Amino acid sequence: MLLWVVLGAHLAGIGLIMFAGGTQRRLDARAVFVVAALPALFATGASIRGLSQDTATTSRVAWVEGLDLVLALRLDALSALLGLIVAGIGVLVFVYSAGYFTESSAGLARFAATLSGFSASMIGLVWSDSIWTLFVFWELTSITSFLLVGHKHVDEAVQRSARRALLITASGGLALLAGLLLIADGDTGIALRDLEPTTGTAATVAAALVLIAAATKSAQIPFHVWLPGAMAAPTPVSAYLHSATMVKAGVIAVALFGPIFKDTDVWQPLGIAFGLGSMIWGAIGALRHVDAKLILAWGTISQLGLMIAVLATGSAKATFAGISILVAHAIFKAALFMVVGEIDVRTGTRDVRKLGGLRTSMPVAFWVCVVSGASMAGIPPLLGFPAKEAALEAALGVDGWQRVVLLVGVVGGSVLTVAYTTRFVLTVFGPSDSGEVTDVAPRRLPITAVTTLLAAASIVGFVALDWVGDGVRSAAVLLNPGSEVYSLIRWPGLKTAFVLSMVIIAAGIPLGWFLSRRTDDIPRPLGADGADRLVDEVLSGARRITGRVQHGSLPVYLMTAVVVASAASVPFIAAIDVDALRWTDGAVVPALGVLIVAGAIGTVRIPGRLGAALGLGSVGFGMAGVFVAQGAPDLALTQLLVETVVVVAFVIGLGRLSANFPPVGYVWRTLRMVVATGLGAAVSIGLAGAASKPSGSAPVSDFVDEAAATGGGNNVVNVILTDVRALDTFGEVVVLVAVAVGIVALAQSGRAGAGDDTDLDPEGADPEGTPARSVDEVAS
Amino acid sequence: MSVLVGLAVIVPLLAAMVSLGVRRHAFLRDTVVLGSLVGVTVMSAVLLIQVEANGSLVVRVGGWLPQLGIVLVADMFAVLVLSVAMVTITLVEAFSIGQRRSTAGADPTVAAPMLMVLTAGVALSVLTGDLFTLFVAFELMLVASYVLLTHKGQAGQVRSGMTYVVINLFASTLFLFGVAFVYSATGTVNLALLVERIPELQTEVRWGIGLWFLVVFGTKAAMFPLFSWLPDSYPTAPTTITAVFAGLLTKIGVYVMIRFHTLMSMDDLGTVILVIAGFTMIVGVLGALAQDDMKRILSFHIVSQIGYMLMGLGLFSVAGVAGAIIFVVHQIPVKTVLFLVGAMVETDRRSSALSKLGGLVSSRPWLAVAFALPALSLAGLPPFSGFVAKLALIDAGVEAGTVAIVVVGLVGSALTLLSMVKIWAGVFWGPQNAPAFHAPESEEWAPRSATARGWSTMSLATGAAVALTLAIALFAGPLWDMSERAATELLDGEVYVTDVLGSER
Amino acid sequence: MIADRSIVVQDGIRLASPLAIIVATMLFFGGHNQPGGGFAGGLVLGAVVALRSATGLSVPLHPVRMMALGGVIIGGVALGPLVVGDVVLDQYIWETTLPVLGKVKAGTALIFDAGVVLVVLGLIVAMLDALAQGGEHRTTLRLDAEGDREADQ
Amino acid sequence: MSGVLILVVGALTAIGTYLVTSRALSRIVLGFALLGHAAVLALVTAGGRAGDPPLADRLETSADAADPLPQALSLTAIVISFGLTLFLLALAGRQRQLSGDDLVEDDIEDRRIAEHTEAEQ
Repeated sequence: MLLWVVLGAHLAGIGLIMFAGGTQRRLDARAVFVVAALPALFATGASIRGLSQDTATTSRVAWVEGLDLVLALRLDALSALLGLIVAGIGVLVFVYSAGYFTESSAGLARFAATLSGFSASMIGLVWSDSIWTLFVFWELTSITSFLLVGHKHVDEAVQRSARRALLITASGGLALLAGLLLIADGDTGIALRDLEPTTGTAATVAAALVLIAAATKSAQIPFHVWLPGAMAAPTPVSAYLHSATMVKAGVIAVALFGPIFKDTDVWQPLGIAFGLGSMIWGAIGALRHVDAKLILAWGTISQLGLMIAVLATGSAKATFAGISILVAHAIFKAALFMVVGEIDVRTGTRDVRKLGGLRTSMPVAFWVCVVSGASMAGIPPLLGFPAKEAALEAALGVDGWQRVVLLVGVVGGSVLTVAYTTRFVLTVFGPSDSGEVTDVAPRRLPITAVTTLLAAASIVGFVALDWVGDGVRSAAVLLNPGSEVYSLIRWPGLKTAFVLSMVIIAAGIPLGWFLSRRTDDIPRPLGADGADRLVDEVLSGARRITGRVQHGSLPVYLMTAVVVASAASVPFIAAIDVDALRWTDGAVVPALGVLIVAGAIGTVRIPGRLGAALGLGSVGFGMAGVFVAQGAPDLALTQLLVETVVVVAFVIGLGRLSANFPPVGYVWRTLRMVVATGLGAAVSIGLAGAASKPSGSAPVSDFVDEAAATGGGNNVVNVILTDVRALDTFGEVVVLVAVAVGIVALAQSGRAGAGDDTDLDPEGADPEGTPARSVDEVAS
Repeated sequence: MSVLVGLAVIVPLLAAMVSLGVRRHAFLRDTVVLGSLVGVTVMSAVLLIQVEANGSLVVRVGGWLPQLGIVLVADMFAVLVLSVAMVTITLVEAFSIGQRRSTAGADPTVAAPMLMVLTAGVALSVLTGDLFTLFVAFELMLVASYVLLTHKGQAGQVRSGMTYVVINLFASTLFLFGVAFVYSATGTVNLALLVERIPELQTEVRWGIGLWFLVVFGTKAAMFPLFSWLPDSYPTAPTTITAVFAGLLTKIGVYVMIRFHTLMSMDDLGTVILVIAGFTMIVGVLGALAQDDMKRILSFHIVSQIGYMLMGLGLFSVAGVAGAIIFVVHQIPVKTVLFLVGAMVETDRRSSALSKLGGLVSSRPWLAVAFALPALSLAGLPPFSGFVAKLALIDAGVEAGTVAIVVVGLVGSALTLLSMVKIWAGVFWGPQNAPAFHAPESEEWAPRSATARGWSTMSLATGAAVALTLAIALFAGPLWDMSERAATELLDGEVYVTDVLGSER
Repeated sequence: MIADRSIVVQDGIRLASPLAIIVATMLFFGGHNQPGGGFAGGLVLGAVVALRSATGLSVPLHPVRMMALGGVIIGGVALGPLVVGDVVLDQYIWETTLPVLGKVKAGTALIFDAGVVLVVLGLIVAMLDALAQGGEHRTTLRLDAEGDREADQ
Repeated sequence: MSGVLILVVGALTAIGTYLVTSRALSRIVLGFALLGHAAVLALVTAGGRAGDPPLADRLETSADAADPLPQALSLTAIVISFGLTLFLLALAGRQRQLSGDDLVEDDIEDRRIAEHTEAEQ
């Protein structure tokens, strides 16, 4: 219950922000962030409480029971740890935002509401206890991310970035949906903590789909292209969504589903491939870029790759290591992003070629950066170090080919990580050739406070390493019971992993220093334009196809319908039984048939419209004759009357048109003839086929007897119309009324729009169109 | 309670006539129309509860035996769709009362009575247990829509009206041929009797009838390749009118198709329907992506979404048909509310072309919310109603092992999202373009208070419609149970036959 | 066109009108027992109106209201039985013996058919009005809209 | 069921369809009139053999009567298609008023997209 209240508090907060933060009533526009921070604070408290409890708190709400859609939340060691990260950093981000934005910034209420919505979605995601709950919140984070990336929506490039981010993550969401459906259709159950390991074809497909989904969300190659673009968002968003929390959703998914999929053929290789590839490529990207924020973004891709590669191996040690890195990364990456945001708002640029020498002008930011950067590079005595140690240990701990691949990848990636961290710190804060940025705006308290706190957390985390290690262990145990024996170690001694760590640092720093001297031109966007091109291709392809299919011409549409209908009657051919058909019920019918067909041909062949009308008339009279012959006097009578009116109306209504029909092309006419003949044949075939072996008989006698007895009339047809099937007649009458209304309305509009009829009110087509009048009427 | 079944059909018909009589007296007319709509909505809600608790209600119109006369059948499927449809129409009518003072609106002296005719057609199509009455009901709906589409007589409306009228008239003719086929094969037009007799027919005749009616209903439902008339005609109508069309007309086509093809056990046409469904999904959504006008994008979406409903039908399993049913139930309000938002955008900015719009997220944030929620639902994202419907269908597809249609469905929903993003970016994001018309010049905007009041009525109706879509998501559980029950009843025609024919058999 | 407004034609139609009305009445009342009925009766009446309008004679006004009335009558017949607890559109038949006509059977179906007559007649008038609009009949035919609008004022 | 009538229905359908696929609305109206005839005739044909008029007092046995139900359905169908034909005529009239002729035009937006595509190629 408590868990839903937490999420509900977010909704209430959003509502409050939307109402109070509207354009009119702004006291201090930044007050919205205070409102937004409260629910996050609440969630932080709930998470801390969850950490301190031994038993899990759960809550289930059946949504669509028939589809097994159960919304279930669970607060145990794992979800509380993740919840603490999400909600805790959330609170800090809201505080930071109050410093990042100025009062005049546009759309702050919208921003705060969306960010709070994201916060709630992410908390829901980490707390979820059924696969469908996970999916619901997973998609919600994609949507809120889209809105946040596009916050500065006036810019076309921002819109494209937001679109790219949404499409990639949402496509991943579809893969996840398919994967989860396969899981749900199996017998593993849907409760996340109780999933049973599976193997088999369906499980393999599901594993691949879930991994793909995780890769899109966690920006793994080749799906990583959305993340650098997402840096178009305001920095609080980058710090929160695109480094500390949302992009971890993929990592969390790999952690959660690892236990059930680790035995499938695809899980380990694919996961390690995604992870290591991204780790190396992301780090290279971070070394190539000159925008400070992009450097960090590519660094994030790299770090996420490390986590996914480690977790995908699935060993107890790896699970433990993966969670450790996740925790450490959230802390140092959020701090780094926030510092870049601070630099951005205080100096007006993020380009490392223009920056430099900020060590003196922004000392706090510098130290925050050094501490957090060192933690990222895995340098002791900071939280990042034992986490990376654990990863190296995990890599050393696996067997077979994975061990070699993983080790090479992790070590290589880590060297590059150290290098880009060094380059980042040196280029931004170190001395610069291009002169030092002097025009630095004053410090903003919320920013400084939050970044300092986060940097301190990296240190405190190392100091209180046992405490952190306990948290990580009790979380990891839930995923893999074997993790129980591991803990984070402050001083490992001269073991292989430690030696590797030192080698990594020793190799990375000079490389970073060397590369910091080289500031090339901005490299081409790596892959992002490819994704956009794909979208553009889809759009123009859609135009091409639509241009073909949606021709816009009525005759073409009709011909399509005619052909399809003709095709539909094909099965009837097989059913025709010639013996079941009589040729005719009397000699007069064939003669009348000839008259009808001749008249019909006349409507086509006689050129003038009047002649056509006469042809139509003769068809009508022929029809009346047939009706008499068939024993349907009512039909004959009505047919005659209707035919007269139609012919007269045709002549009056179209009297003043040019006398002849317009000529048509030969090919088109022939095509029409062929197609039309096809439908004629189809209808004949249908009638003949349907009549051949009827499965029931018409209740003729019943009708005749009932009509006289109950219906009180001798004309059975009339009794049917006014009594037995009076509802049809009612409908038919209303159709006529509607037709009359339509005709009158068209005539009125014609009269109003006739042009020279200036005496009529131009609004005449709309007798109540004048506003004053309708308003009065509404009021009365 | 069965008295309500008859009333649900007769009251709209009568209200149409009465409101036509008093059509120039705005207050009386609106009272009659809105009052009867609310009445029918309440009735259908009561029917829903009744049928849920006690099973189908059958009315023999005029007291005639089903073998001779017309029956109205309120089974689970019927009342479910009827309730949603009636709530939706009521909200649209409330909206249009607010929109009166915009030239984009319909002429109420024509639109209000015709809306009632349309309502009657919807109610009759849903409730009837008779194939020919179904034809009449279709004609009611269609003739009302012809008039609603063309009554202002503007050039674009007349042009597209012709396409619309001609195609639908042609489909109506095909319908009559179909009735002739059925009658000569079985000697009845009563659906319950047909359920007994059609399976006894020679296989080819059964196929022929099934395919023929697939074409007939498919034209009304705008399935591939018979959909092209829809995107040409719908966007030209006054937008409130389009909202009704979009929400209801094609869905009734699908409704009838589901009813006919399941009851008549046309399982062996499943593959054909699935292929059509796939094409409908993709071609429709590609069409939407190609457009540059909000209303046209949404119109093409109608087509695409029809494909999903067909997919559920084509699976011919309880899960599939139930998925199709809940899809219909969710689509009716979602599609309507999207067009209502379109109408509000149009009222606000005097255009629906993406190139002329932009920046509404800042100037009309609540409108943005009102668009976003149903749009996400349309794209099938959780936790909205469209997600439940999509999940049900995809799940049914996975269960049936029809991988191809599942993949097509997923790709389709990604493309749907892309096109929603297109609208969102074009209408709500970007720089705020100047209104195409200047307010002072057009008289109808002069009385500021009137505008404000009209606007708030429109907002209220739209808000209620959004709330309805959210309610469908919230109560998806019970709705799914009902859909599943409806699907079970449909696939097992025996229930229907017993309900209608009773002990007289 | 039949725009020939000669006195002879006008008189002819004037004379024919009552005759046609009699025919229409017969079709209407006889409909339940012989070919005919409300629709046929209405069309015959409509034809008279059409001819009268074509020759400049007076015609009934307010076609739309006339149709609405017809629709309301039918709706009343449909709903009536519900009031006394019967099924929608149930039929009641009364049988009496009248002086001249002898035994006469009449039912609610007759009222129903009367509604049909009104609707059909209205449709014909509306159609003539609309089809002739803008043309030469404009001056002779009182149009629905204008008629209704005057009635409002 | 009468073979001749089946053929007549087919012929009327073919000719009606040919007219309906025309661009001139007056031809389309004619086409629908013919198609309406075809549909009604199909319904009557579906009723089976010819018989005596279904007038209860003039029949010797009720079994001699022609099937009255298709007749009733046909009457409803005739009236409805009659009404819609009139509506189509009114629409044609309005179109003529707007554009000077009664030809059905292509959809502007569709053509724009199609031509855009053609221009690309």
